[in-house]
Amino acid sequence: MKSKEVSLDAALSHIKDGMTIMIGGFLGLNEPLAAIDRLVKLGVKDLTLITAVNAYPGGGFGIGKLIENHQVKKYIGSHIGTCPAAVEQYKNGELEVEFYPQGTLIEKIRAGGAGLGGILTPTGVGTLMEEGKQKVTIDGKVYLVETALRADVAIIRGYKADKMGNILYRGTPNSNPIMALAADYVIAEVDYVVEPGEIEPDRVGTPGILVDAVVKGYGEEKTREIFRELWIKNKKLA
Amino acid sequence: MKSKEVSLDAALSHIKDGMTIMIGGFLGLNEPLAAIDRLVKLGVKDLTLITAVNAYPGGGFGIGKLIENHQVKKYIGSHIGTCPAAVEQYKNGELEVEFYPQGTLIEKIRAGGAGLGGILTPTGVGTLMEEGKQKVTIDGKVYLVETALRADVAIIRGYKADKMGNILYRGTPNSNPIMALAADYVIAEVDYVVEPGEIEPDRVGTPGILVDAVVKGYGEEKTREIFRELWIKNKKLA
Amino acid sequence: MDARELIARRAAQEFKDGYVVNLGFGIPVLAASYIPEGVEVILQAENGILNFEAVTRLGEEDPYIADAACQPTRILPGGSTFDLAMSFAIIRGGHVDATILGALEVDQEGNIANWALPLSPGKWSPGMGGAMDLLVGAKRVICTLQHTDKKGRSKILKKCTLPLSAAKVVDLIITELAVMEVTPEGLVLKEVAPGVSVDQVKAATEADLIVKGPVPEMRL
Amino acid sequence: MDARELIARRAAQEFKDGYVVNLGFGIPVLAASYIPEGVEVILQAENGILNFEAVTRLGEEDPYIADAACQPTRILPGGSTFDLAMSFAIIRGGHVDATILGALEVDQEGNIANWALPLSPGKWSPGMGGAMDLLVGAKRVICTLQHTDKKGRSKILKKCTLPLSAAKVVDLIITELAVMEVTPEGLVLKEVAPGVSVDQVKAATEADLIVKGPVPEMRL
Repeated sequence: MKSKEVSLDAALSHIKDGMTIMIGGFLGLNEPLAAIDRLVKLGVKDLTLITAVNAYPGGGFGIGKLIENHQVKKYIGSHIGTCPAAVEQYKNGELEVEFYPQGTLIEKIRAGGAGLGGILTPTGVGTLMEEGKQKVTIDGKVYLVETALRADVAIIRGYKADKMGNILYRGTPNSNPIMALAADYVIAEVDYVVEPGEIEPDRVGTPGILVDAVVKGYGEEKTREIFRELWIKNKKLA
Repeated sequence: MKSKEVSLDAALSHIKDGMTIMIGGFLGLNEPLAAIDRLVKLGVKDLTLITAVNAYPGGGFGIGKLIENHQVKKYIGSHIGTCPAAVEQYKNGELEVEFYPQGTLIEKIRAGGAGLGGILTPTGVGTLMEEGKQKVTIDGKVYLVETALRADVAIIRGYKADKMGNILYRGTPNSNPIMALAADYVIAEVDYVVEPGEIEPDRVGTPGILVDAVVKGYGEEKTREIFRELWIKNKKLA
Repeated sequence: MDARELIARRAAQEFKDGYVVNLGFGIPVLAASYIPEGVEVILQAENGILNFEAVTRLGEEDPYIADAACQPTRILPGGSTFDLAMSFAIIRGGHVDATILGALEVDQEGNIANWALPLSPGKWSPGMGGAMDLLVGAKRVICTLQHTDKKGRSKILKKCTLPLSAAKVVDLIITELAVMEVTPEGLVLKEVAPGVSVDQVKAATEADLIVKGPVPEMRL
Repeated sequence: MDARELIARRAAQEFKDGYVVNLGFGIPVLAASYIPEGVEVILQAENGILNFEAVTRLGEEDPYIADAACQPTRILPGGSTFDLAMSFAIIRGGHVDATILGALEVDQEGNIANWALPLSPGKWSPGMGGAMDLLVGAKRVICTLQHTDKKGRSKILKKCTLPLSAAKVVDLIITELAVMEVTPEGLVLKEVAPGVSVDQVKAATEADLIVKGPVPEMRL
């Protein structure tokens, strides 16, 4: 079995200008920070970016950097308020924004990965979310048809991966396990790469068959430093 | 925090004649065998039973006993061929059967637990599964509307539970984690009951808030004996 | 006691023992500080945790665990983490007993607007995050907000003017002046804040307020 | 070599290195015994496992792990277990490279019937299990079956007569007489079994068979 571990640049070479990419993480946490920093250096542009929520409050961190660096043409997510650059670019017309309720968004992505056409949700009925959408009535109750969403590339963040691409998550895995199903090419950034068999079958959060490339990120020690610094700066830890 | 551990009879007293119940497991494996055996003794009847597949091939085991004991009025699942009593009762009109493709069934249950009205699936288009169902077309492709499914009571099988109801699964958890979301009253049969905090947060497969009652099943040792005997009898082990 | 504390203290009275609750940022989170003695609640955060508390001391943080505001967080015994699909299955599926959320506007039909302020024509910000799902899925929706905006205009309206987050979902409204319940007949004034008269509440409220007999003072 | 072994051996030639495959019961499972040297495949079973093998020795079984037929099963290094929703997300979502399934009937348009035999009027048995999702979701659908039924009637038809499992999904049909490919033009005869002539295949087949030039012997 050929190892799926590759260099960050080899993996990111699959991302081209104009592509749609999903990035896992939640306000920076369990986000593939090394891959994002490298993407900023590489400068691929005109991206459609799909994330559950936007950048760590205030920006300047994780996916916020991609937007600040003007690499994103369109953003699909549930919230932009934490990223001043996103709000500014949306206002001035540089950035297109498509909002979905977070629970709808994750189901759209799940549907995309699971071969479903979409889901029927009560969320958003009676709101602007209805615009341009089909509705289905079941037992007298109205639901919105929310269609499946996929990406060209997904970059997810795990804790450990084995060389067959099996991923073990740690803490709050948020959107990562769902996005792993929903892209044509899936890059998993992890802190540790281990041999097949070292992750217990019960602990695999994303089966290796879904992952195309495993890359080492900043590792656990640096991750601890990064968040300690971030949280001290933002007065969350004393 | 009050412990959710109760006796099997106290938990099963929530199941009344005529109710719809879901039972986790796959052809007997990770099925709540102790609860099923007790239900057979208790004799509640006219049940609508929802399972992913039917009994261990040949019957006489797990959910097969409920059908053989004529306690099931209607069966909802993907297959009955492994249970001779189910086929016979369906043929002679005693048992009503509603078939869904297994992947559709599990999504219907998931939708029921997740507050969705249903899902849109390509599975079954162009087959008898279309009968009586709404269809939705997205980008020219036709999908069946498969509506949400819930039960009055679900009986699931885990390996360990803590007293707050958090469940750790072992091996192939099959339908159990999905059914845990989709019933008004959820009974978890497990081999071990432990204190809160003894199951790592990362290992919880079903959060305790979804579980109403934790009951001890036959335990690990007896489970090993039961399957050894079953597999020897069926010439699977030598 | 300032308005925020008053609202948070009153909101905390809505917690019942064993409740699973999801709290919005600001006043709702503050309410957790005033949970009555003998009442234990389980906090749910939409990024995928149950049963947690904030970590504030350096060295105790875990860079793989945070709450929905990405604040350092500790899982309590009996807590769990899970992915976003599971988190919103819990939220939308009716497995959260109550949510307390802030609002920009709320109206007498139980409509609520809390995701969209006009940014430029046809553009709204900041987005709804998980609020729309919480509003539709939680068994009980409690809305906490200041009664009026900075210019003194009522935020308790006959009809919301901003884009809705959800239609007809609010059960209870708590402000620094009053507690109001959305009922099939309309908005019922249930309690007034200490030192506030029914007439003062009425004067500060654009919505039609139903007053049934004497109105008791706010429970705190 | 009997018909079953012949079909299984030919089906095994369809495995490619690294393929994720789901095998139906009977001949398809048998095909796993004939995987060519140098080819590694990852087995997926719909009850929720990837990368496993059968356990046959007493004492090595685990009563919490089985395959989709509830046979004792061992997870191989790099394998994993997961719930049914994930399993069918993998199946329906196009993450399985190939499925090999048996059939009652198959036709020249790629329709397949493999779930329903008439039990009594309007009633069918045994049910589809996971087959309908596999047929719709797997990237490549290979159908293995005996060419004719016990009465000698062709199971390779112009049009299926039994209830379909899925419409227009079959890519390749392998029988003890021939290998046939479903193409936009129709059913193309690709290979004939050793010692079998094109005319013999045609005679045993109700479907219209397209023959393009000389037909090579079955690769085994």
